[in-house]
Amino acid sequence: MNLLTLLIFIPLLFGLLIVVLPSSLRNSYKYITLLAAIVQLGISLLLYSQFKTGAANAGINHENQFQFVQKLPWIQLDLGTMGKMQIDYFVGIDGISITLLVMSALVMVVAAIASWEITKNLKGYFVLFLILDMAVFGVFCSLDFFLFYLFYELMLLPLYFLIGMWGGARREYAAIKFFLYTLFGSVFMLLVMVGLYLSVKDPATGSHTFNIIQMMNPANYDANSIFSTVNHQTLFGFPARTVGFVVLFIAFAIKVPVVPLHTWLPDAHVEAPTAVSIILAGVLLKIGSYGIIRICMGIFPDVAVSGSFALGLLGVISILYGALNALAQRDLKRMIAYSSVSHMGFVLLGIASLTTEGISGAVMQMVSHGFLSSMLFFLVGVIYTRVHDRDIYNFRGLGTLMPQFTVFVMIAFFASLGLPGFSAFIAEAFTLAGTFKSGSINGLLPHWMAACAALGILLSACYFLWTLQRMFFGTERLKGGEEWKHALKDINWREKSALVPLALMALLLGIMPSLVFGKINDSVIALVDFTKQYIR
Amino acid sequence: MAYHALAAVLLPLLAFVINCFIKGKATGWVSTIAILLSAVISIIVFSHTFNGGAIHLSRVWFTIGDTQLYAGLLLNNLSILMLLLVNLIALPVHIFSMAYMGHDQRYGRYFTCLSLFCFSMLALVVVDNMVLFYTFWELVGFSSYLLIGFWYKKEKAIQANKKAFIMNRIGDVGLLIAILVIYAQFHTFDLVKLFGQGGLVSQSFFKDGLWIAPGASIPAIWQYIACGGIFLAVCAKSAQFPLHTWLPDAMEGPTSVSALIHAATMVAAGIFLLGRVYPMFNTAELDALAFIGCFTAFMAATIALTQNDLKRILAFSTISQLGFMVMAMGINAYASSLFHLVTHAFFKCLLFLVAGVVIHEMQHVKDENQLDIDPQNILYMGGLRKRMPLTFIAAIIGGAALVGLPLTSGYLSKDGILIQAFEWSDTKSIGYKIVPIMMLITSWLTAFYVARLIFKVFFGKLRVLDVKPVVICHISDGGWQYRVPLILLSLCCLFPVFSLDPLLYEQSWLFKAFTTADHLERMNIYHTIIPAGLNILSIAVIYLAYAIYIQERKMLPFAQNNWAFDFSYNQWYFNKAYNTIFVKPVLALGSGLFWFDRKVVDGFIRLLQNILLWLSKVADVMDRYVIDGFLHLLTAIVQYIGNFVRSFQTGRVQYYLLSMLAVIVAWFIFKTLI
Amino acid sequence: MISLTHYLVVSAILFCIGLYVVLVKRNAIQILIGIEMMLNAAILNLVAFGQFDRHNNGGQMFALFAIVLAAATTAVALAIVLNVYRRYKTIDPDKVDQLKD
Amino acid sequence: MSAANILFYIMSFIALASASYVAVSKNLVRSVFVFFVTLFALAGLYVLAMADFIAVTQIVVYVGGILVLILFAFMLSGRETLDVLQSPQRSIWKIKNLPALLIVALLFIVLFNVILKTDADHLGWVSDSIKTKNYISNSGDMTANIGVNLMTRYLLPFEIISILLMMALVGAAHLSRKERAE
Amino acid sequence: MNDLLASLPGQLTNTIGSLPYFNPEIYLAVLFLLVLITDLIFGRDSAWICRIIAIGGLLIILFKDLQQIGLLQTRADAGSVFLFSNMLRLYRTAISFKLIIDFFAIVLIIYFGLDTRLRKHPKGLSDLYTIVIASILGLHIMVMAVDLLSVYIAIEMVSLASYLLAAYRSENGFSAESGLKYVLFGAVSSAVMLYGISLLYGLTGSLNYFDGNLVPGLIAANPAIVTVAIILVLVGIGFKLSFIPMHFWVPDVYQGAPTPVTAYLSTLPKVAAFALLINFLTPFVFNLKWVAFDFRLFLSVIGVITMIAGNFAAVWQKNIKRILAYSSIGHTGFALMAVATFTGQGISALTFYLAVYVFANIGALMLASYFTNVGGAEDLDGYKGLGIKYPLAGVSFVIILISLTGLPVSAGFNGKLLVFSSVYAVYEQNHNLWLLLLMVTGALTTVVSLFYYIKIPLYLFLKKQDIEIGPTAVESGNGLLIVSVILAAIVLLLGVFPTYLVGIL
Repeated sequence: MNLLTLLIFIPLLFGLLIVVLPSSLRNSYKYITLLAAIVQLGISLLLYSQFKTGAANAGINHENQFQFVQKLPWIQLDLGTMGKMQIDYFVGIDGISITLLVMSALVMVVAAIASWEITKNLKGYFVLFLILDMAVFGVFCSLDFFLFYLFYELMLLPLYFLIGMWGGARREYAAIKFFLYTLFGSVFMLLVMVGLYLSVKDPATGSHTFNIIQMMNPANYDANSIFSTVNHQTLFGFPARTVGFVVLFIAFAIKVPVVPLHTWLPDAHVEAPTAVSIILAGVLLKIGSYGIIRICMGIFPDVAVSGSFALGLLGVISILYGALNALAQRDLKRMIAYSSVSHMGFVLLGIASLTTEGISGAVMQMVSHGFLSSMLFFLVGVIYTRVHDRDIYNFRGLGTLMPQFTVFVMIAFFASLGLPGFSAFIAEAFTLAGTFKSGSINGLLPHWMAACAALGILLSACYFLWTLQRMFFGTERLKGGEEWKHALKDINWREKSALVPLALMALLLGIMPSLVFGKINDSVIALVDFTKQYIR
Repeated sequence: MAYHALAAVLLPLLAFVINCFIKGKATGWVSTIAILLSAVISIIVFSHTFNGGAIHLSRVWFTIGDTQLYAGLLLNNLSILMLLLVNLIALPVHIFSMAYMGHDQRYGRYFTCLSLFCFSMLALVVVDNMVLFYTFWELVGFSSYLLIGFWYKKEKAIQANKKAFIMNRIGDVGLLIAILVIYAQFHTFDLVKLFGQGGLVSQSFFKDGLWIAPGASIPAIWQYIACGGIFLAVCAKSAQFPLHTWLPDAMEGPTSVSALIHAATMVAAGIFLLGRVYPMFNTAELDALAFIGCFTAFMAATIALTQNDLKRILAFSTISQLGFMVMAMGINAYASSLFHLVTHAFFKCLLFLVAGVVIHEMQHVKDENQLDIDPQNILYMGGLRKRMPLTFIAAIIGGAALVGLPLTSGYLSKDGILIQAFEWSDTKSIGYKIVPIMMLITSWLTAFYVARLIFKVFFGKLRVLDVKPVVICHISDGGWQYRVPLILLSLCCLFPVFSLDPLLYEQSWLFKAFTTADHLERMNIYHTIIPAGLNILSIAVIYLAYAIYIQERKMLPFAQNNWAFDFSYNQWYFNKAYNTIFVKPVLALGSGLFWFDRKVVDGFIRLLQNILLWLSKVADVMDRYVIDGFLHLLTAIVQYIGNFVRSFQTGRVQYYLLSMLAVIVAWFIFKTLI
Repeated sequence: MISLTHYLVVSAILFCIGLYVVLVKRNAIQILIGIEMMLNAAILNLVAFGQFDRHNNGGQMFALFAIVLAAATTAVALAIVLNVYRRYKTIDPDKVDQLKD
Repeated sequence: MSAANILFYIMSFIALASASYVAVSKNLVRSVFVFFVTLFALAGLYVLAMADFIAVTQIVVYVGGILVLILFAFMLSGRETLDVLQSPQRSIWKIKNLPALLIVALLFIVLFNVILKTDADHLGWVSDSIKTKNYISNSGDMTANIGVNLMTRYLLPFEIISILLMMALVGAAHLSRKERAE
Repeated sequence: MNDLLASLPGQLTNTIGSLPYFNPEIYLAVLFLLVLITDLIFGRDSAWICRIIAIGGLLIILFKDLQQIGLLQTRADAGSVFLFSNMLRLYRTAISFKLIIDFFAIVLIIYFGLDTRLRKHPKGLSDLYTIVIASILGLHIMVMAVDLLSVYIAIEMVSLASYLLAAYRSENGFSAESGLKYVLFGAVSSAVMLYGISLLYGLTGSLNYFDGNLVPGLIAANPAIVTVAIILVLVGIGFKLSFIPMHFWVPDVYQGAPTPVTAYLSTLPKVAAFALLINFLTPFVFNLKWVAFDFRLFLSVIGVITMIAGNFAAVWQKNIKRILAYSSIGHTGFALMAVATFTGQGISALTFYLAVYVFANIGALMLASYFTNVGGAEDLDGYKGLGIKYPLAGVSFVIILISLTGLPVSAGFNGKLLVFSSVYAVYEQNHNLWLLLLMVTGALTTVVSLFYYIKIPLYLFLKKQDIEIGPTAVESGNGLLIVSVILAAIVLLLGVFPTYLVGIL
């Protein structure tokens, strides 16, 4: 039994278990879900420990360098004139996936804990939760574009319902907005996927293939196919490969999200229940950036190189624009949502730099933001579940009421505003370093981008500190008066058990970044070398 | 030795970790013992390695891409000295705090933060690469944030710590950019490789608009930007113009904290940074540095003249002294600058502790008689010298050192700076003379406000009595936790600690330790004139202050007594003349500058902040209406088309047929036409 | 021999008249009559050309089937019309418009 | 100008004229009866086109079948509709009918000029069949021919249509029969 | 008649020879008679007997269809045989279509018996089965017809059956109205088609478009009139396919007709009509000399417009059946995309797509009538909160809607994927902008379609029920539920393993 397959489908098994359990055992669902998440965490840690590093295991564009690979023929359709449609069940991981896997697993555990406060129709909730869980891991592991797309789309519907059924006041709006936004991206992704499929021939079998890694090899493209690398076709008068890249990029940029495709995020976050926000911010956003690295850059490296300036610019814009928006919000959750827009901007920037520092920094940022944003949303959830209000102006001096809570909040805030010693600092610093270096070594991004992005760090300090001072310090003054005072108990052991690991991870990664870098270095170097050949 | 140093650094961290889990009085002891041990160790380290060449110990921290990052210690004279200094300052402050914070219910939290600060500060001075340097640079800021806002229910306190952190953050961003530039240029973060003897930086040079380094080359402008970044960092941390306004506000924190962080150690970090990256700068940048420092020093001194808040006066004097140091760096008086850093650390810390004691006692008075007074306001104090003699003596010593009277450490360092300032200005065009002259004036102003402070606090009579005639007050020097630190620090403020020759700063071991070989040929003229002139005038100024603040008050009571009255009247008249001629304008200038500081400099900051907020509002609106609006437009289009299609569904079958035929016929005609 | 074009023209006119009837009459049954006209126009074509297809005789055959089918259609249509009349008490298609957007 | 042509013109004139009367007439019943005339005239045209059998079928099925059916429909749909329908109907020039008129006119124009574009008499196959004597002459009777064809070449449609008619019968009966009272 | 004597033996042997290939249809005819007779014998209580007979018979016929595959493979000439003097053409794809039709006919017949309102029909259902069987025969003919005569007859047969079915609930006004609209619209369009046919015949003297003079004759003739004639014929086919502008009847009829009948109307005739369209186009597009009329352009334009119109109009609808009606228009447009490729792969994609579409559509309507049965819900507002009350039905509804939208993991997605890839493949050869446009429109309208499909889950699950309706009698609900759940499961299964279905088709 392949570990990855196990990892992916474990949630499904538990989900089925929940389905068959009678609703009289309703209260056991949450334990089952938690168990599933923990098992996954265990497996992912096992993978992590068994993961072999070294240039021989770099992955990226060498199929044989991936690890824990499982490849089964899945769908063969005889399409007459154009040969067989060959779709494999093909999973495997390299350095870039493994860290994200572990991160997601941990976040899932936290989300499972967070979803204990769900009260109405539990069965549906937890089943959807587990389906979502499966889809997420599938995306990170799949190396067959069809499979990837399958899992990618599979995430939408559970999320739609999770937001729409267990969400807040305007949940329907948020859910539909999210769904349409993402679908818009992915439908066109489907077109490009088909185009790629028809352009690429597997040299081994000679038939078209969805294999992502084959798609990375320019030699596999038919000379007269749409996305052929040699003679440049056009779509609507634009170079076909550029169009393909842009379409894929948009699809993923919506998930990341990159300004100006981000407006679904605040709404979705504000309306979603805590656990879902955690998954959304902690994991799903990473899928966007992961897709950009794995798919966009892997398959269209030439376009990625030539377009890196635009990517970087978008990254910088997201950083600043997101930060400014965060500064303007009075809804705590909204503020944090925008802060993730800003932080994910760093990821894009780092990727665009195409330097080892930049990309490693980006991956690091993905991981660290995974932990930190989960933590932040969890903390918001703590307040919200107690008094059902999130307006920053309605709280004052929570520090006296909930001292431990405040401590966690401070940790989370300072960690995510890039206080050294926490993961975010390493991530952002090296993203910037890479960005800056790229100006000197490969000349893709101008120096000023790094400088502007650095301002983002300043802004993040502004909005986090402002919130901290506004809500937690000073003499206590609450909108809800006495009843709130009673409602606002300090955090209990369950919440602590969710928060402590996250905080520890953030700290650990800040002190020992090698935990991440050690695994990803080879892949990153391979990726950079892979793209280098297109830089002229 | 390196491991000793490491131990010295890590002990406070240990204390911090322990304190995170324990509560109550124990915390104080934990921290104090930790810092004590660390101090002892650092003394050992110091004695072994000072002037013994640099020790550089580093291990691989992590590898990113193909570049490896090292973490390690760099022990050269500078860092060892700072190590020792920080410990020596921190130790008394700890002891002091144990009493000073004794009856605060968050005592434990206080010491936790304090240990964290000590750890980051110690680490800051010994680390060997810029990433770590930045790390601790910011951690220092963070822990000071925690300590300023220690009384987090005080609105002013949390405002102050927010301000402090954000202003420091501005500096941090500057530093970060500088680090990035340097990394992009030299592909390393290692301080030794970069700034050591014949390091990469010294190898780099300008050539037709490019900054050429062994590794790479970027436009020259980036070198200036890097240095600008470093300036920004220095200005933020060491409270130089225009980023100095956070320091006075930071006085909202506990006095002991101000003594440790905002007088002695953290604010000195900026100077330390300059010392670390000194090779970066070319002359132009150094001159800029000099002017910044000079202006700051002068401005802060004048402002200090008119303040009534005890701690604020000290804060401004700190700013001004830091200005001295920065200026010294600017004029290439590397050694004197660091020398002054050390001496200043001691006497300013001393003064703050004194202030702490005084405020503490005044607080007592206030509490015991339910007076509505600000315990920090010097206008309510006075005549304390009899009640707290030790404190008084300590204050005198500290004050003397601050003014730079002979036989004090201050004399040595400060005069050194001034002399070199003059020497430096000789090498430059005449316009540069303004720097040393302004520094002279500044030091006289210093003398004046120090005198004012001491007279108002310790002489005359307790002015609380004006508010409430009868008050119960048993004011004293307090327990040993108060006395010991004061004594220790007072001793450190005297000349023998630094130099056996009370008059020649060159003789100071510390100065020697840093003297760079090429320092300007000494012009004896300055070496005799300046100290003399300086001190004589200082004393005159002090007397003036005495006249103004003590005698005038003496006059008032018996205004009818004739001979004494005449005499003193004249005296007073004489004073008044003085008053009108010298003092008033200076005071006016002071208050003017204070206004400038509050309104313009701070106002500018606030303006920036408002612009930021405004921008954020704009962004918000943009988000809501422009981007989302676009979406809604799309949906509207969809619905419009849908409606159009629906409009045929009238439910009347003949209408359907009609429209169907219409389409078909249209198609026919279309086909036939084309 | 009569020119085929004549037949074509006549049938075209007939077709158009039928169509007009279909479009304007306010009575389902008259509409059916119009439809019959259109069918007859087509049948006329078929027959007219059928005379040159003696062997397969396609035209005339088709005409036969067409007539029969027309009969069947009319029968069904009338049955439905009657039903409508029962429900709506009218056979004016314009008045039978419960189903619409 | 042979007699056939004259007959043709007469017939077609009658057909078209009666048809247009049906189109414009206000009175329903009268228009139905005028439709008889149209059908008869068309039958005549068929005869001119050598399709005597078709003509007969036309008369039998249409006149004997369909129109009777239509009249029955009138009866069943009761007097009041007849009144409604007889009530003075707006003339064709009613603004309401203009679009229909326009469309139909345009359609006719289109048809007319495409018909003129193709000279039907000299189509390839027509001339071929004339060459190969594959056209129907006045002498030979087509009935037998039709019979044979029905049994051979057109067997399938013949059978299918039987089922079709059966189905139509069942359906129509179902629809038009009254529900039994439960 | 002497001139025909020569050909008589040939004709007879031809007829005899084609009988074995005509097996299923013969069985259908027999079945028709059986059902009819049972109906007549047992009177109006015979519904269930008729039902059983019909289902059994159809199962046999399904089996016969499968036999035909083997029968075809034995032949040398490319698995395509002409029957009854070229009236019909039996070939592999036709059999696939027949399989689809027969299978879903069975499903539908089961469904007919389960819908409460139809069951309450006072005149009994036995006539319904008779009609349906006959119409299935018509569909078979339609699938195979290659002669304008057989085409016309088949279309008429199916249409008549459809009219009758639509108007079947004669006690219900809506049903009658929809029947009226349907019959008038249908009769007119068939008349128009007949006129077109007559023109085609006139231009070529032949009715058969696979052999004989039709295509060459048309090539010879004046393109203007050819265009006119062909468009007139396409009107008739379009009426069955219900693409723009022949779609006007669709919403009203689908809404008015009894729900199971809607299920029938929206699926089987459509499928058959696509087969007919393919049959009709094949001789033209594979004839290199054919230039008079650009079918690809025509289909592309129609397809784009149909997709947009259908999907966009559906956004506004509140009534479930209307929504599905418009969406079915949209699906027609999408399927036209596959037709426009004119490649074998395109055809197989089409069959897959249609099969899946039928699956989903029937399932959706079943669930619609399920909710009507249990909750009396006609339009979206009635659906509020029903999903939470009847979770199983709700979930399967969601699955089916996913398939209709074309999201993974569902059969619909694979259908879309196949269609897209077939179109892409053609686009790669000839960079025809229209094909690209088709694909882009297809993608766009998918998003739009989500916009209204998602409304149903929205109301089922997300909206809270404002007025608590008591549990209405669920007498026939369960049967429907079971069938629709099975359908949903199949849809899901085909989403993961489409190979099975493709293997059969």
